[in-house]
Amino acid sequence: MTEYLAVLIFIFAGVGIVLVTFLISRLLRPDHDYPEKSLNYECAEEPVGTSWVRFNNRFYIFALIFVVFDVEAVFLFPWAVAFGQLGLYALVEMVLFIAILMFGLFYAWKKGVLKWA
Amino acid sequence: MPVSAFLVLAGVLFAIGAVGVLISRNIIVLFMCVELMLNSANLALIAFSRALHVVDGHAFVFLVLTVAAAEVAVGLAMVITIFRNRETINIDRISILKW
Amino acid sequence: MLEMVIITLLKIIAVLAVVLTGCAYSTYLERKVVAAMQHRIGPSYAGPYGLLQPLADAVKLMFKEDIIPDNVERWTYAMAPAISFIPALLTFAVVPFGMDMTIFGREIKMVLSDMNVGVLFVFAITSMGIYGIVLAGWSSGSKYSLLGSIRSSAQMISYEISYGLSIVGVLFIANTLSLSELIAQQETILDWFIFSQPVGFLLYVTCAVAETNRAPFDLPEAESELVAGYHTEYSSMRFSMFFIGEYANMLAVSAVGTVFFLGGWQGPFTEQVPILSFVWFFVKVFMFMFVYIWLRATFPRFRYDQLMNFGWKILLPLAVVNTVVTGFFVVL
Amino acid sequence: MTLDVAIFFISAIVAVFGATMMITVRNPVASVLYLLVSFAAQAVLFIQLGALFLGVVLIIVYVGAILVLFLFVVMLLNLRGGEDLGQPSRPMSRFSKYLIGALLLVELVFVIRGSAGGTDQTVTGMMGPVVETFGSVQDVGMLLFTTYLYPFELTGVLLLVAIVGAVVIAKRETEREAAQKKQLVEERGHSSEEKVS
Repeated sequence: MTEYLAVLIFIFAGVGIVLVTFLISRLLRPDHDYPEKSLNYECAEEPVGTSWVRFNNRFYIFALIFVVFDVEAVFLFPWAVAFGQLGLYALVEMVLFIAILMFGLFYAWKKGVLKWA
Repeated sequence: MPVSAFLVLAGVLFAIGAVGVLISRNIIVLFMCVELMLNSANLALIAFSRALHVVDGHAFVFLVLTVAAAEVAVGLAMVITIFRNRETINIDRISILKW
Repeated sequence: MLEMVIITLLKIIAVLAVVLTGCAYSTYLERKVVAAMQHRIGPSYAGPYGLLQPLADAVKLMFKEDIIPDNVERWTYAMAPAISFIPALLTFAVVPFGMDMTIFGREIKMVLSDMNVGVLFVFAITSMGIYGIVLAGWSSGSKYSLLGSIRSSAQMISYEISYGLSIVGVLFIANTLSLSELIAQQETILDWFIFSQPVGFLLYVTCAVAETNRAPFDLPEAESELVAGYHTEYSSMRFSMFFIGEYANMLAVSAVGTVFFLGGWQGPFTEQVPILSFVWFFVKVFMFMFVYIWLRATFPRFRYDQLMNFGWKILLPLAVVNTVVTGFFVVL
Repeated sequence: MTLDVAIFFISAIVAVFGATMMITVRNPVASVLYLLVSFAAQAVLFIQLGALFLGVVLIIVYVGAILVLFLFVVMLLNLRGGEDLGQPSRPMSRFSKYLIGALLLVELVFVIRGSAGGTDQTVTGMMGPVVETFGSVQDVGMLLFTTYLYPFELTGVLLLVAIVGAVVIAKRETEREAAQKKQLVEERGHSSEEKVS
């Protein structure tokens, strides 16, 4: 538990550092704001339109396959650690598990959703 | 700390999730409420594990996490398709099964 | 109890000091090394050999005006730099900087938190690094930022899996998730996991470079098309938070890679002179950083489709195959 | 002991606060972030309950993957909280929804409190000490790959189904988009030719 408590304190220390630097900078920096300054940067032109564009859902497919494989990776960690006690038996069942998921990856591959056109 | 304190907390979180499902019209928030409810069940499982000194509950939690991931993956794919077809994330507008 | 709290606080201060100095001087190192590789001199005015350059940069950024565009989402815009910086810092909570030492009669571990799931912790923290980028891009209200952050986050998630899988091979051999345990198992140079896991090491380095959005995988920052990617709209200290965060990330993956594959603080004569373990550790991390900078000076930027294809169609299958093959070797 | 109580109450309050804010704010990105806060607090509770491994896994899977996916969808659809969510529901209907939630909560507490007539000390008593390795990766791993092997392999199939399902849904979408684009290009090409002639 103490190990985790130390991390918790460390998080607060990190937040503290960030806040302190922001505070110092706030005290030091100048502030001459005028309307043109608070426009979005667009290579010194007047911004055209908004950034409210919608993206291609190819990005989404990648995020989705990522979630599934992230779960797979999380399963692999206890497996790798318990491996010493389980031996070949564990290997076979994990190969099966990986094979099932790799089939999914290759399915996505064959369907062409992994291709970046 | 008594284990029941954790169980009550799990109950509170579950209830918040349930209320969220009922009052939310935004389909994405609705999904997040489902996740919250799933995780409150996880909290209860772990609390019981702790009370009974067995790790079986931990294995269940692992499986629940997987189910949650799969559910979100397919669910959000559907949300995207619905949004592109009907330009809405209001679940009251998505009342017919065919589009 | 009180003693433990004091020791922990001292450790936290030490870690923060080392990491922040490390970040500052990584920027100096990068500029000097790249300059040397391109037959330039690099920073040379501030202090001898320009050694005070990082300090000068920090002071300069402190004095810069903080410009917040009108159409940003205020809260997320303000938080994003901190969110991208703190996870980078957190990794160092579990990295052992040196061997256990006895100071004033107390056995002190040279690690802030020697948790037994340290590897998973590192993985968890790495996966949180994406938030700062996504939020910065989304809240800036600028096209460049949004494009840069979408690209960057897609790239990070594409390489994160391979990043995680590249170390599973090591875990097989070591059968532990504790970082200090991993180091203890790499006592002599031949025990280093780089020799039993060469493919894993290469995968790790590649994914680490991609995860930290560094050249040749620095598409999110592609100056020519995206200005500066997700932090286009940031200035002053907020910008420098992203900047420090990037270098802290590089240092973090270097330190973790050192622990996984290069034996951490292990090296000759550490038994006689325990303080030498720090030196070995920093030398190894420095080598890692040097490779980073070398890569930047050498390779041109990838094209986006190449990057995604490389991540999903080459690295991921390779990482999986490496894991399974290692498994077979360990069993037989 | 007091530290234990303090950690519990702070985490519990943060978890409940995050959850409540998640369902009340309009901006979906803020929703995701509040849920993140809630999950982080719950991870602390997991660790406090001795589930050291699962606390970290919760962060990896939920915060590192699932919430990122949510954030991605919000970004891809570019939802900024200004979407039309229809008329606000009538006060009665809203009240009844809260009432249902409250009743559910009361019932749950009742069940927990009343388990074995309130005499079951494993639940209502103080948590006893556990062995040092409780909840370690080895334990969970062993259990997962021996006793719960069958459910484990089934989750593999479930994940496969998730990939296939999502690919099919998104694939159709991509094809339609490509067709639209092609049509658009053809139309444009047509008009430009006309101009030339």
